[in-house]
Amino acid sequence: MTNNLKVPVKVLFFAKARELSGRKESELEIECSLTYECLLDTLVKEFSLELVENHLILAVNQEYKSAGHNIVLKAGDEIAVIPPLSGA
Amino acid sequence: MTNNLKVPVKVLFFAKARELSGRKESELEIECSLTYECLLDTLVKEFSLELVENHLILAVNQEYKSAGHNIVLKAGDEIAVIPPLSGA
Amino acid sequence: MDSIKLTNVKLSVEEISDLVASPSCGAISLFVGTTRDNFQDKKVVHLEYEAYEPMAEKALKTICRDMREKWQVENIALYHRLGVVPVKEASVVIAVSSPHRAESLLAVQFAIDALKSSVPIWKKEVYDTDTPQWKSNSECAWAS
Amino acid sequence: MDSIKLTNVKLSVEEISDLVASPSCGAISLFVGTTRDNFQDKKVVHLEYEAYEPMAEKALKTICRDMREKWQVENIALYHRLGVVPVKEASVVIAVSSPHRAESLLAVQFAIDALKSSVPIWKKEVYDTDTPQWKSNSECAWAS
Repeated sequence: MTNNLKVPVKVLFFAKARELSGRKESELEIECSLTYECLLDTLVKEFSLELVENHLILAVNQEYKSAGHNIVLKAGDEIAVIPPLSGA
Repeated sequence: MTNNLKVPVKVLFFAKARELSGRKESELEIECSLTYECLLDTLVKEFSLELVENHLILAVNQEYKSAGHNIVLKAGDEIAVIPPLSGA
Repeated sequence: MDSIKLTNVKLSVEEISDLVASPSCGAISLFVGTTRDNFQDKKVVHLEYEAYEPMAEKALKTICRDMREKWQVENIALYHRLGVVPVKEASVVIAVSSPHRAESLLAVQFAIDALKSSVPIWKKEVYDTDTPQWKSNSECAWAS
Repeated sequence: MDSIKLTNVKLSVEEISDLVASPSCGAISLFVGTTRDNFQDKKVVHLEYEAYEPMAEKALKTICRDMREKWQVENIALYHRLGVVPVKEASVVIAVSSPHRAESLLAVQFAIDALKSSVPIWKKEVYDTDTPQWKSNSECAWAS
């Protein structure tokens, strides 16, 4: 089952997500192909992000991803957990 | 004929009008009540402003005046000959 | 607070920005008019500005009043330099602070348009070889 | 020229204005975002900014590219301060020069809107007595 092949990725946390997860970054083994929703759900559970899960977006290798799409990951990819922006 | 009563006024020239008249300011005896057009015409002839007469506006005591109105002057009033603005 | 100034001294954007800054405001918008080095095919050496000073100050105050009628702004600075202004230097600096940004952005745009159409200030462009020329703003009602 | 910077150092409006000044331009428009001393009834002591720096720089470059597609502008500077920003000081300075003023005025307005909605930077408001709070821009699609 190729769907179950796992790859190591880097996960970055910012702002409130950084505070909730208690860390700036982490390593994680995760399926190399999964839906956006599944990826988000995994990260929320793994890193205690329940409090903000409805107000997060994920970026993969510095590109915003959006719900309803499949995400393909390879070893070393950088996933960022991005709370609502508040720059300026 | 009260209309012919003349009063002494100060006339100020700026920019191109200053250059054409050859002076920054002048004194003039002029009717105390006259139309805007008559006032403009008098100034144009008196101070050699023919070259710019279609692109001037007059101010009396630092207020813009406009064509089609009567102008009432008293001694010491300040008339400014104002070419097209080009500030900023 | 409204700060209005006609001056022969070089304008400092920083100073004027600091002047309008306010602890209750999140936004400062500024417009800086600078001297261009060319007009059509002519090389501009510098600009020379003159003003009908007391009337220009009144007209600038009127612009401040009109801005405050239209938008909730905190501090306004309208500075115009007179005399010779070399290429690249500022002839005008407009700065407005407001609690939120939309107001100051719109107010600055209004102010520069109003300044060009109503304030008795004149600019002569001095070229390297051609005869100097008095300019006229398209915003001025009696320009054409 | 596009100048993009994320920095822990205090921002200088003058320096950034000089940076975008161009002899072929008559206009520089600037927006300065400053720290307000209050939010609702709370007294703000300072702001703390953090960024996903490499992605924020990419997003700022995208804003420059979009501005140039829409308007004829000469130089663009997008500077955002990170770390602690005290009350009244600038967290962001946007500066744009253009031959004529309409372009830079519109471009600055676009840039600040785009920055708020797309650049991964976050701000925590620190109050005198209440718990610090992460803010969210209403321009951000996933804010609510």
